[in-house]
Amino acid sequence: RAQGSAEGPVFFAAASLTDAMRALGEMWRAKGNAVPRFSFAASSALARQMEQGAPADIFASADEPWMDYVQQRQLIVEATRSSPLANALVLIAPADRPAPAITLDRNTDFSAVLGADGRIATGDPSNVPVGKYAQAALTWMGQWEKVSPRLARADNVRSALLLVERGEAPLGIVYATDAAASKGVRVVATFPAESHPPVTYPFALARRAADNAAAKGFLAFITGPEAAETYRRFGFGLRTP
Amino acid sequence: MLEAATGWLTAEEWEAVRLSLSVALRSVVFGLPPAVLAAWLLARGRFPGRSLLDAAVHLPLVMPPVVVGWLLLVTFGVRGPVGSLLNDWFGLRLVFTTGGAALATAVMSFPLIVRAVRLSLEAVDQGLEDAARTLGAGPFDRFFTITLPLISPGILSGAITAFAAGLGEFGAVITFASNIPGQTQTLPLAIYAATQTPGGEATAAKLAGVSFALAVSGLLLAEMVSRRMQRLLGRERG
Amino acid sequence: MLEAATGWLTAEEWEAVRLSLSVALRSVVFGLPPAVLAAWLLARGRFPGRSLLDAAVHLPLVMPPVVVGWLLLVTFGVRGPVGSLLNDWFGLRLVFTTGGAALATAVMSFPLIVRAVRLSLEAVDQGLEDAARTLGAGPFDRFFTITLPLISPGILSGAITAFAAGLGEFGAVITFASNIPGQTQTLPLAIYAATQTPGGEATAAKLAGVSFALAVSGLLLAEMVSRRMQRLLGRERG
Amino acid sequence: MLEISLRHRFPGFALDAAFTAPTPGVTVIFGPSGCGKSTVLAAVAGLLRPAEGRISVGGVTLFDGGAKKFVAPEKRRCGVVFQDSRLFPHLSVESNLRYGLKRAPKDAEGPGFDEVVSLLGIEALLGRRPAALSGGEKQRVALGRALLSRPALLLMDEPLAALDAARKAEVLPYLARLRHRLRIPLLYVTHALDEVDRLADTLVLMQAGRVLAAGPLEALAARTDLPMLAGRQDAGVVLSCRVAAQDEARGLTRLDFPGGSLVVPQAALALGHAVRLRIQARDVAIATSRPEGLSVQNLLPATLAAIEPGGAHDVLLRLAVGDSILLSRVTKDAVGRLGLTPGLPVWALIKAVAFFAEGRDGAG
Amino acid sequence: MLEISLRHRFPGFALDAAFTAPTPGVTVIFGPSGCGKSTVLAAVAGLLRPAEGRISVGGVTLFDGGAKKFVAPEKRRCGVVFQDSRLFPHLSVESNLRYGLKRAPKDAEGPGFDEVVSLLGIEALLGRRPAALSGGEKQRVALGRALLSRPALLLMDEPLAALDAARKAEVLPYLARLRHRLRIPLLYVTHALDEVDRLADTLVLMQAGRVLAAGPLEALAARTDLPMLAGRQDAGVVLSCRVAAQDEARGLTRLDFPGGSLVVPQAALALGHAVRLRIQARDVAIATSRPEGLSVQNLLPATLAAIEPGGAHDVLLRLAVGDSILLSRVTKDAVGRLGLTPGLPVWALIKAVAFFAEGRDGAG
Ligand SMILES: Nc1ncnc2c1ncn2[C@@H]1O[C@H](COP(=O)(O)OP(=O)(O)OP(=O)(O)O)[C@@H](O)[C@H]1O
Ligand SMILES: Nc1ncnc2c1ncn2[C@@H]1O[C@H](COP(=O)(O)OP(=O)(O)OP(=O)(O)O)[C@@H](O)[C@H]1O
Ligand SMILES: [Mg+2]
Ligand SMILES: [Mg+2]
Repeated sequence: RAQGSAEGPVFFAAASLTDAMRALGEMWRAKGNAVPRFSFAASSALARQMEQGAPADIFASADEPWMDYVQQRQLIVEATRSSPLANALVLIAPADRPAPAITLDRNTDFSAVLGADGRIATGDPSNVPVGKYAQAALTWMGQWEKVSPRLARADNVRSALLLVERGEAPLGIVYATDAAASKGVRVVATFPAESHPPVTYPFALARRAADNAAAKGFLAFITGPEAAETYRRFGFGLRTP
Repeated sequence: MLEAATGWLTAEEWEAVRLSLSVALRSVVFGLPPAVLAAWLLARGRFPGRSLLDAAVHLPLVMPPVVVGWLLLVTFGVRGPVGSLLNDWFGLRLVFTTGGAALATAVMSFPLIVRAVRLSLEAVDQGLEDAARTLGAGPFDRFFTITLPLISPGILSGAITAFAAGLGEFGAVITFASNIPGQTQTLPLAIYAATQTPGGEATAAKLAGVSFALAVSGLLLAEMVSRRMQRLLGRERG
Repeated sequence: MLEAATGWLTAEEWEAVRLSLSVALRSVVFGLPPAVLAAWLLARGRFPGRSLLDAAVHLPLVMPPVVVGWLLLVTFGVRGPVGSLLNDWFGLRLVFTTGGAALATAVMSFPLIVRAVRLSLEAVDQGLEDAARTLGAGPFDRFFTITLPLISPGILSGAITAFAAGLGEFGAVITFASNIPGQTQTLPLAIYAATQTPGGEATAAKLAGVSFALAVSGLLLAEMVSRRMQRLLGRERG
Repeated sequence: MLEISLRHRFPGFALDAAFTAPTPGVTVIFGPSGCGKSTVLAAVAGLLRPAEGRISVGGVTLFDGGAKKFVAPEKRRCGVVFQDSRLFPHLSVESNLRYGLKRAPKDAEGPGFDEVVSLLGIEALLGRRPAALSGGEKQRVALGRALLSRPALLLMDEPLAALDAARKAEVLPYLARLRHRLRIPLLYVTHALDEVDRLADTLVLMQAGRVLAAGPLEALAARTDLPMLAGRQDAGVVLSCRVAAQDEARGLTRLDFPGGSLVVPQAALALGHAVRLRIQARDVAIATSRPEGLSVQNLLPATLAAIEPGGAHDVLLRLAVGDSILLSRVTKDAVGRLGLTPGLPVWALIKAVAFFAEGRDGAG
Repeated sequence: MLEISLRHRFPGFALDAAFTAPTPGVTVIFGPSGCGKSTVLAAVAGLLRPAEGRISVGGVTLFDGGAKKFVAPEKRRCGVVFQDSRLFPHLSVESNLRYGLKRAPKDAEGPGFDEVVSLLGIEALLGRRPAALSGGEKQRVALGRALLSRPALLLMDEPLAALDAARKAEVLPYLARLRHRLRIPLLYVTHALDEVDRLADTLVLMQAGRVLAAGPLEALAARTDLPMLAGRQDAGVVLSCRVAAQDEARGLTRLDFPGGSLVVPQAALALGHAVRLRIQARDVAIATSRPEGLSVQNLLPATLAAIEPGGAHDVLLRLAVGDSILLSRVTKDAVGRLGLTPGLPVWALIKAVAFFAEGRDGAG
C-alpha cells in the first residue's frame, strides 16, 4: 500500500521508547496532525530494515552504534541527528525482599548480595544497550571480571526486569525508566553518572523524508520543549545540548 | 456484542487480530501448494540434490527466526536479488507489507507442512496408485484423484500446525516486515509491544488470550474436518 | 582438524555448539514420551476435556516464544507453583541452567512431535491391533509391540522436526533461561547476539552455517533411519 | 457348548443370528458373500461389540448384552484367521508366527512351531517380511499364527480360500485331526462345500444376516428343502461309517454304515475307527437290475423312497439303504426310461474312486 | 498373440517364465501358491519392471528389456483384478466402479454399468465406502471396476476366490461370454480347476517360477505326465463338441465330438454351437459288457488304449472313443477283477448329470 501524505510519517523507534512515543503521538494528533505510524522493534532490526529500503521517515535508536550504522550508509539526514533524551542506570532488587544495603562505588562487592549462585540480570553486554552500559559501569567499578560470569544476559531490558520481578535474580541492572514503571522491583542504588557513557537515544530524520514536512514537524515536536514534560513523566531525563 | 468487544479491545488491537488471521491464513494458503510439492519430491523423488532440498526445507526451522527474517530481508528487500526484480517488474513490494508478513510466516511454517504431508505420503499404499495406473490414470490425474485425497489428513494436520504457528510467528515477521500497526503488527507483535511496555502485562495477557482463542477455534474446526476425513477414508471404527 | 576447527570457532562458540546439541537432544529425548502419550490420548481417547488438551498442546505454537518463556518463568521459576516445589523438594532450579534451556526447547517443540505422532497413529490399521488382541496382547503389550513400531516413522519425523526446531529455538530459551555462555547460550542465542551487533553479520553467518550443518547431519541420519523403517514396514517398492 | 445369539445393525445390514453347537467340534458357517459370517466371527472374538445378544463358549459367558458383560478380546484366547491376513508388517514371518505363542499360557497345549511350519510349507519364508509374500503365502502364515497361539477357541474366516488344492488337501485333514487331538472348538467360515464335508460337525447356514438352519451336518446334508444345498451340483448325504476291513492286497478299505457297507480306496485307518463319508448325489447311479462286469466297486441294494425335485432337468432320488439314506441325481429322462416310482427296489452304483483317497476323521 | 518371456529375481525367488497364447482367448495361469503367478500379472500390467524379457500383446510390444522399451501402465489399458482388491478407500463403491470407465477411450466397447452391477449383485452397495464391505463384496466391486474399465487386456488374479458357489456360477459363464462378445484377451490366475475348465483356451502351468507346460487346454488336460493335473482328484479330458440335437421333451441335449456323442442336461445353445466339455476321470466307469437298466445316460463303446499310473490305489485308463481320448479312474482292484488289458473293447459309462447344467461357450 503506497503511503499517502494524509497517513502521517512512519516512525521506526526502539522498543524501549514505546510508551513515551505513543503518548507523544497522541499529543501530535490532538494538535490536528496526521498520526505518525510507529514500528517498535529492536534498534538492530529497524536499522537493517532501513538499509533494505524500509519506508521509515524518522528513526529513534536505543543506542548510538545503530544510528552510526545507518548514518554510515547515508540513510539519515546527518544534520537532524540529536540525542535529547537521557536515562539513568540503576541497580534493582525484588520488591518483596528486604533491600540489600549497597552503595555503588569502586569498592562495591556484589558477591555478598548475590550469594553462592545468585545472578545479576541485565541486557546482554554484547549487543543490548543496557548491557553495554552495565558492562561499562561494572568495569569502572573494577568488578567486571568477577561479575561477568554471574550475569543473566537478557535479550532486552524488559526481560531483565522480569527476571528480577520473579525473584530469579536477586539483583538487576536496568534503566531508571523501567525500574520506575515496575511495581515488582525496588531501586537499590543508582550508578554514578561517570561510571558509564551517558545513556542516549539518538533521533534522526531519514534521508528519504528529507523533504517530508510532516516528518520534519513531528521530529521537531518530539525533540522540542513541548515533549519534555512527557519524557519526564516516563522517567527520562533530558540532556542539555 | 461487537460493541462490547470493540470496547474490550482497542481499535488497534482489533486490527492486529484481523491482521493475524489474515497473515496466518494467507501463509497457509500460499504455503500449501509448494509444501505439498516439496513433500512429494522428498518422499518419491529420486534425484541428485534431494538431501539438499531436504536441508533447505528445514532451514527456517533450524535458524533462529531473526536470522530467517534477516535472510528474507536480504533476499526480498527492494535491494535484494528477488525483491528488486519483483519491484521492477511488478511494482510489488513485500517488505513492510501485510503480504511480507504472510511471506515470512509462510516460510517459517513451510517445514511443518512439508513434514506432515511427507509423513502421510510415505504411508500411502502405493498399491492403490498402481491400481489407478492400470485404470488409465496418468501422473497428474492419479495425484489429484488418489494421492491427494489419501494424504488429506496430513495436509490438514500440516495446515493446522502452520496456522497455529502462523498465529504465533514473531521473530521473522518483526525482522522482515517490521512492526507497523495496521500493516504488519500481528498479534504476537502487539503482544511483544505490550511486554516491552512497563505495566503492559495485562494487555499482553489479554492479547495472548485472544490469540489462543483464535487458535482453539481453528483447531476445533480442523478437528471436525479431520474426523470427517478419517470417516471418508474408512479409518474410523465401525 | 580439531586444531583448525578450534581456530575457526572461538572457545565460546564451540561451547555454544556443544550446548545446542545437548539442549536439542535433551529436549527431544525428554519431550518424546509425553508427546507420544498426548498424541495417543488425542487420537484414541474419548474423554471430556479432549479438546482442552488439544488446545493446551498447541499453546506453545500459538503464543509468541517470548510469551511462552514468560509463562515458563511464571510456572517453573522459584516463585512459580511448580518451580517452588522442585526447588524445595529437590533443590532443583531450572532458570539459568542448561536443563531450563532444554525444558523451554522441549515445550516449544512439543506440539510438533505430538502432531507427527498423532498423524501416524490415525493412519495405523486398527485391524492389526485387533489381531494382536486376539493373540492375547493386552493394552501395553499391544502398544509397545504393534502400535509403537507402526508409528515409528511418525515418531522419527516428529523427533527430527523437534531436533531441528530445537537447534533454532530462541525466544523462549532466552526469556526463560537467559543467555549465559556455557550454560544456556545455545547457537541461536549466539547468532542472535551477533546479528544485534553492527558488523556482526560475518559471525552470525558463520554460526548459522554451523547450526545448519548440525541440522543437516541430523536430517541425513534421520533419513537413513527412516528409509530403514520404511523397508521394515514393507512400504518400499520391491 | 457354543451358544451364540447376536443382534447388530450396520447401515443397510441387520444381523440377527442365533445358534448353538456342541463343543468340542467344528462348527462351519456357510452362506453367500455378505450374509454376515465375518461379523459373527468378529463378535465371538470380541472385536465387535454387538448391540444385543449373548455369546458363551463351554459355559463361559464372553458377552452378555443384558448383563453388560464383555470379556476383552485379549482375555478370550480366540485364535483368529482373518479373511484379510492381518500379518504384522514390521515383524518377520517367524516373529509373526511366534507372537501368539509367546503370549499363550505356559500350560496351554497345542501344535509345535516346527510342526505347523512344515505343514504349511513356509520354512523358506521364516526370515521374510509379510510384504514380500504372495497372497497364498500370507494366508498360510496367518493360519500358522492362529494355530500356534494355543487358543481356547479357533475362529477361521475362509482360511483356505487362497490355497491351491494340493496344499488344501494337506491342511484340511490336519485341521480335522487337530480338532481331535486338542479338543478345542473351531468356528469356521467357508464358501467351499468340500471344506464343509471334511470338517463340519455342526453346520450353520446363513443368509442375509439370519440363520436359515443349524444342526449336525448329517441331518442338514440330506435336506432337499434347503435351496442353498439342494440346488447345488454337489448335493449329497453324509454317512457315519466305521472301518470294517482293510484289504492291503486289493488296496481297498471296507466301511460299514447302518444298512450296508462300501469299499473305498485304501485309507490308513485303524479297524473300528469312525469315519464320515460324503456321497454326492451326482456320483450315485441307479440300475433296475444288478449289472455285471462293471468297474464300479459299490453295488448297494436299495429301495427308492421318494423322487424329489432337483435342477431344471434332473431330480434327486431318495434311496433307502438299510437304515441309511442316499441321494442320487438322475435326469428326468432316466426316471421315465427306467420307470422309476417310489417303492421300487433298485441298485445304487457308486464308484470307489468317487471318494477322497485319504481317510477322514470322524466325530467321535 | 500374447507373448510373454520374463526373468526377474526377488531375494529367495527367481522367475524365469515364457509362454505364448493366441488372442483373443482366455489364458489361465495355474500353479501352487508362491509360484509366481501374481508376479507375471504385475509384469504384464507394467507394475513390475522385470530385469529381462519381452511382453507383447497382439503384436504391440509393451516391454522389451533388450530395447529398453517400457510402456507405462496407464498406457497399457490393462484391466486388473488384484488379489487384494485395492479399492480406493476414499471413493464410494460407485465412484470406484466408474473410475476406469471415465478414463477409458470414448470409442472403447465394453459392458455397461448396470449390466455389471446387476451381474455382481452389488446394487445395494453403490453408495457405501469400501471399508463397509465384506470380503467377497470387495472382491466383486474390484471385479466390476476392472470389467468396466474397457480394457484392451483383462488380468485377473483369483477374482472368484472369495465368492460363493452361487455367485461364481453366475460370474463364470459371464466371463466366458464376455470373452466371446468383446474379443479382449484375458489372462487369468486361479487355483480352482473348475475355473480352468470353464474358461481356459490356453493353460499355463507354473511351478517355482517356471512354466512347466503351456498350450491349448484340450491338449494339456489329457496329459497324465503332468503331476499337477494327474495326481488330482479332478484329472480328466476336455472334449471339443458341437451341439447336434436338442430334445426338449426329455430335457436333454446331444453333443457330438470326434468319435461319438454324449447327452447332457439340456443347455440353451443353438444347434451347431461349439462347446467344450470337461470329463473327469472319476466320472467315467467301465463295463466289459453293455449293461442294461441303468440310469446312466451315456454308454460309449471304447477301446482300452493304455493303463497309466494314477494315485496310490487307482489307475487312469486311457480310452479311445473314435478319434477322441477319455480318461477313466478305476481302482487297481477293478483292473484285476475285470481283467483289463490294453486293446480290450469296453463300454465307458458317464452320467449325464456329471456335467454342469448350463451351457459353456466354445472357443470359436
Ligand atoms: N517384494 C517381494 N520381495 C521378495 N519376494 C517376493 C516379493 N514379492 C513376491 N515375492 C515372492 O515371489 C514368489 C512369487 O510370488 P507371487 O505373488 O507371484 O506368487 P503367486 O503365484 O501369485 O502365489 P499366490 O497364489 O500365493 O498368490 C513368492 O515366493 C513370494 O514370496
Ligand atoms: N463397517 C460396516 N459398515 C456397514 N456395513 C458393514 C460393515 N461391515 C460389514 N458390513 C456389511 O455387513 C454385511 C455382512 O458383512 P460380513 O463381512 O459379515 O459378510 P460375510 O458373510 O463375511 O461376507 P464374505 O463372504 O463376502 O466375506 C455385508 O453386507 C457388509 O456390507
Ligand atoms: Mg467375510
Ligand atoms: Mg498371487
